[in-house]
Amino acid sequence: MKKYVIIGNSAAAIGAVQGIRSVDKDGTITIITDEAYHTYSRPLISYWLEGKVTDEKIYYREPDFYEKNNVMTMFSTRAEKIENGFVVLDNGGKVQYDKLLIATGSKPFVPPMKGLDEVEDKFTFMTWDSAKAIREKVTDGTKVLIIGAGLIGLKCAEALYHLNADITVVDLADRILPSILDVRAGEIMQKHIEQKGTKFILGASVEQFSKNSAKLTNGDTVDFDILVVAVGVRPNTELVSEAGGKVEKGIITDLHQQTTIENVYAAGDCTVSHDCSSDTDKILALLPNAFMQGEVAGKNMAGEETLYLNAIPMNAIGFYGLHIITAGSYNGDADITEDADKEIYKKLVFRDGLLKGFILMGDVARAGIYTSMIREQIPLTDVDFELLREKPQMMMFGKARREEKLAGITH
Amino acid sequence: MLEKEGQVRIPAGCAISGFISRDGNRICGDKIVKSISYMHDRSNGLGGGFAGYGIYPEYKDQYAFHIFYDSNESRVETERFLDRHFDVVNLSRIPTKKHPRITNEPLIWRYFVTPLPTKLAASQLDEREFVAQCVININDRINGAYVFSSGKNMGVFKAVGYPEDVGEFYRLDEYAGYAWTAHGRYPTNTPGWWGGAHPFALLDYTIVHNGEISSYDANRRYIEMYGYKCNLLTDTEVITYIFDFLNRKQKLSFEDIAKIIAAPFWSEIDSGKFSESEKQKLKYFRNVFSSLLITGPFSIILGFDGGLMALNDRLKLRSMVAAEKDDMVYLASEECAIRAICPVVDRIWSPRGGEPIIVKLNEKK
Amino acid sequence: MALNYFQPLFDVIRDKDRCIKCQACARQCANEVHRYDGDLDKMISNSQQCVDCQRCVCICPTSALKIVDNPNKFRNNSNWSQQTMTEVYKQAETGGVLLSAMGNPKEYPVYWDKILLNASQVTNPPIDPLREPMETKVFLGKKPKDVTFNEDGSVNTETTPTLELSTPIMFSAMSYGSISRNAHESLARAATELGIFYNTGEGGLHKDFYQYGANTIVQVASGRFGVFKDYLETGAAIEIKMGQGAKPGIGGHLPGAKILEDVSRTRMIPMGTDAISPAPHHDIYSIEDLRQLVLSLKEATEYKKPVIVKIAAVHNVAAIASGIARSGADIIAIDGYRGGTGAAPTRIRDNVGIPIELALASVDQRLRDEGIRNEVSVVVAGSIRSSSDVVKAIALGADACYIGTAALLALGCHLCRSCQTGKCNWGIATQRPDLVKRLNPNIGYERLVNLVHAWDHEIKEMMGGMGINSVEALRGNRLMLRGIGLNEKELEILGIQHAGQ
Amino acid sequence: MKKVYVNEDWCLACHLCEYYCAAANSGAENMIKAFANGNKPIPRIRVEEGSGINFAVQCRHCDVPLCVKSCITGALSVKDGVISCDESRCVGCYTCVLACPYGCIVTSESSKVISKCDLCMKNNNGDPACVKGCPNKAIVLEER
Repeated sequence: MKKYVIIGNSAAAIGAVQGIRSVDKDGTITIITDEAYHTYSRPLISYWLEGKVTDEKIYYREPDFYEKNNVMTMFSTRAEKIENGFVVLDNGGKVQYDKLLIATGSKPFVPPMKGLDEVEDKFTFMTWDSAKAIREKVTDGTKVLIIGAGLIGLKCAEALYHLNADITVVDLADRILPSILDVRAGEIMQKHIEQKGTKFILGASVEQFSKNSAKLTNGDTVDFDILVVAVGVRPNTELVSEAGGKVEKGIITDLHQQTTIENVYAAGDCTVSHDCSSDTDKILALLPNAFMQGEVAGKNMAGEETLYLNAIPMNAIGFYGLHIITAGSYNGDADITEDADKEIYKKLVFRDGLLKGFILMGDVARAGIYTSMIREQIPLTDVDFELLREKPQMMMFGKARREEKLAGITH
Repeated sequence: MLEKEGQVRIPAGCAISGFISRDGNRICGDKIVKSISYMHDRSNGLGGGFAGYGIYPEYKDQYAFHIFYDSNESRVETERFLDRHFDVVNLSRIPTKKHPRITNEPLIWRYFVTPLPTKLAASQLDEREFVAQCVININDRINGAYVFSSGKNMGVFKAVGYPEDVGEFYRLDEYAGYAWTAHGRYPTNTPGWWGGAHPFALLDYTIVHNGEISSYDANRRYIEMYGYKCNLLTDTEVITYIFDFLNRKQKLSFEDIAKIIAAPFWSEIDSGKFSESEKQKLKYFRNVFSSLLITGPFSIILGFDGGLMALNDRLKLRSMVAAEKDDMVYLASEECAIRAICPVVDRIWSPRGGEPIIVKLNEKK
Repeated sequence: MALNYFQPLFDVIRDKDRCIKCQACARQCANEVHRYDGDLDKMISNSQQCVDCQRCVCICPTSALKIVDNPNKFRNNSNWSQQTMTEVYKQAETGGVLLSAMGNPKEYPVYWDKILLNASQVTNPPIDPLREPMETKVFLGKKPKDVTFNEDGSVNTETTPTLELSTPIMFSAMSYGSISRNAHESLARAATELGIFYNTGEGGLHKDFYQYGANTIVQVASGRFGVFKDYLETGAAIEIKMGQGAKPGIGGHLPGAKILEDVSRTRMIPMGTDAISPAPHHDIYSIEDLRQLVLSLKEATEYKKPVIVKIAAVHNVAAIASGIARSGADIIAIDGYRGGTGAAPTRIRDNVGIPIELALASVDQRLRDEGIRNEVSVVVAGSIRSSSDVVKAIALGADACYIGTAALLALGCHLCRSCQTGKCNWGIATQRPDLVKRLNPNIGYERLVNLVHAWDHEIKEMMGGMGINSVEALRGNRLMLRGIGLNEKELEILGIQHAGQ
Repeated sequence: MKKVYVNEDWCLACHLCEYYCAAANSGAENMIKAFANGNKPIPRIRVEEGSGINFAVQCRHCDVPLCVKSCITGALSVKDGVISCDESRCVGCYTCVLACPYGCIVTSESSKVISKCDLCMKNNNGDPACVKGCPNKAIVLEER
């Protein structure tokens, strides 16, 4: 009977449990997590904060998930290091493993800022606990300053908007959501959010904090009741690096999700993935990616050889009711259609005869058909280009490919 | 007034019996009368009859015509016809005995004849065909005359009445033959006409039959294409003609005839139990002679020169029992009719539907 | 024209409480009767174009539609019916010959409905087809006059070529062109599964269907469309079409609009040209010419295929049949005046020919009287509507029946009799690809198989009731029939007695 | 496992599958009620129409279900091969829309959450209304 140990309890960890159990029903699985909760969905914390998701529904898997999958859990326990086939715990204990998965995710990055220490109510927005902490401080009209106009900052802003907070978002960049949107899409989204009353101060950073206000580099001063710092995240790679494993931007793994240390695997936000749309290595901090990497890792740990391929950056997210779906890379020839009045924006990016990336805003229906074009690297010559441009539709594929996809006929 | 045979089709139930001595021993006619009498309840007094084979050894080379006449006029006309076509060697009334339950008898005459050679030659027919056509002619054309027996060294005796009474009436105890068949009739709606009683005969073929064939009109309309006239509209008549057609004209063996009129089902033909050549033959018969398949219930005993054949419809919807004792073979609707004349048998069995029993005289050593 | 002399035949009735405006009716009507009006948010109907094909009624998911006769009527007149008057108006407007499709719909007597079947009681047991074997296999073709024997004395079992049918039903000739490819495929596959035959009609045989050749009768008609060596050799039998019940004495005319690529290739005529079948075969002006064609076709196919000669039932049909029986043909097909068509002049369809029942009875009797009934098998067509019609036809003397209209009904036809327009909403009598695809042959063939299985089962039930367990004992067994309400002459021709006799 | 397959040769673009689907999943007892009072229940199947080619598209119930793997809430799950959505757990993030290669996750203005085909497991015990309602067997439920 194999002993599987998983450090972490989020999507990659759960993916690994499911991956292991699809192969090995008998081995023992131990999950070690420094959080105190049954596995919950990290992206749901903004929905929870907003009140849209209750305590019961924030869980990523049903309550009996661990029992059903015969998983032993060690909540509120921190793994300190990996040593000779053991995981050393913060409580001094040791857990032996045959196969170990590092699914430690990432942690908020808080850059050094002058006067930050003086701010009493300052938060990051990464865990349920952090959301709970914010929730306690926010009431109608609470003035919130959010540093960072990225995904986390704006998801937090949206939640707080529903709680009737008075929100100002400051970012050093001159546009919002630069990691997923181009300039134009950013503008539309910014306008959309601003119409709801949330203020942006872009191209500026904090020069100096005092207890309830921040003096910005552009000269403005923003008063706040609470501060949320959401400028970025850093992967939790220490366990691997300290044990001698290779770490660059994140933990380096092979396509089996194995680290450079034997019997030690890694998956999720703490790892580096290969983005096949841009042919570059990067951290793809996305829940689907984490789950699938975890699942692949789990299968390999249990002995079924599986590769993790075709990873691409992709995001489905909405702010203040306006949906965005994006995927791939935006480096290439762009085909853009826009109907600003309806807040509809569509950008398709082509390179090397392939669809490489897209941004859909407003009308996101059936976006996965585009995603599959990128992931499966279907040549544009295989599809009706005009139909592709018109909207995501199966009709754009040739009859043979349609039959393969829809009629179960393999050619 | 009720219509008689030939005016209307009359279904009938019946009893049949027959036996043969394979060694050719001549057996007195009282025996067949006794046998059929044991199935009294299967008849209703509206018809009975017998066929005896080997009964006219002294005239074995002549055709023996037994003819019913309604009147002397029809007799005169018929005899004129006979004289034109045949050399009449002997003619007489058939001897009968008055019987209280046998009434309304027609004139019953017997002629021993040979075709006139000149007429026969002119007809370009073989002798039996010539005789058959003459018989059909008389029956079809001469009002009030009816040839009811026309074979060599054999004879049919029939009447309206219970068969045992008919046997007494015709004084069958005075005849002896190597094979006999008998019939008791249970027609459902006839006044009873003497010609309509069984056996039905053409040349030496006689049929006694129990049943009602559902294929009648299909069979009739087919066989009538070949010069037969089914004047009586009875099953027995059409079956006799079918035997005559297939045996005498098509030269098919009685075994093969059974494969036509009681053909195996396709499921049986295709079941693999037959050899390929046999399968081909069965298929051929069912194709070529499809209109001679007889359906509906029947059990028949065919008498012919030198033998008897018994056959049931392929579903065996009518009873039929067979038995053997030494050189004797017995066939009857019911076992009692056999036990009555042969209480201890060597073997007794119930033939399967469509499975013919063909008994022929042993070759003379 | 601002003045409509005649009114639409039908009214489209839409139950607004039931209609959900799904527009299925609008999408399915090739005659563009239904339309969704977005401004009004309403379904609108144009009855003028409705042919009462019932497609919309059948497809409506809420049963919101009914097509009814337009109650508007001209003043009553027992002599000048509204239809007669309407036809005069139409001809006054167009100057053209009236065209119609499918069979003669007039109120002539239907003899099948005046003939009753027998059943066994007491003296003869009925047979239960669920318990006992019940046989419907038939062979079509010439029977040898006499049995011959091989040298070893065994029976020589060789015969001239025959068709073996699992049940005495075949699908009538309907050409590719007059009906769709999918209709043909349905018929071909059904015939193959059923062990019977379908008939190409006069339009040749599509290459894709050569695989069903063993169950295909290939037709040679006066236009000789698509006739060549491979075609003749592919079929199980060859049918010479001399006439058609719906239009005796008339040829055919398939408009160029229906001669699309596949039809053109199959018929071997240029795309878009009219396919005109002459009224006569121009090489057959007499019976001896027919004999030559029969023998030519046999020669061309090495005497391996039976030859069928199909004629329309006309007044002297018995004499004609007798001639055909002596022509070397193996099978005579007779098509009665109610037989269907893809298009025929209305006056011809409705006024020429005789009923198949009478034609069959006289042909069968005539051939028997002449002693040549075994020279040929007789197949009848021309509105065989049910298994009881089949049973009656066989008892009258037919070897088998052709069904055309009934087969089309199985495929969805609702007898709107508008085949000539080429806009068949059921995908049958059309070449428009969007309409053709409405007939999915996977469904079509199954429905045909179901129909014939059902009829076969019913035939067995009826035979069993009569105490007959094989169809050959039914053939020509006219005693199993009685007339009802027929006069002496009709009974005499049919060769049956009246009920009660 | 039996799945719904498309045969585009036979799709007539009558769109009845959409209506049968919408009605079946509307909770109304019949189609008339489902569409009464201007209601427009959302179908989980959609017909794509092209020139001479039409076909219906609905969830393929993939063996490797990207939607389920991508779901951030656990609302999507596979049971006996059938992928279904627990709409009470869906937050409408549309990650599944992003992931589904067939475009079979249905979004609508009126609903904040997604809906998808579950082979009529919930409303008709796995006897899909679209297949039953298709007049031409253009969609079939088959083991392949």
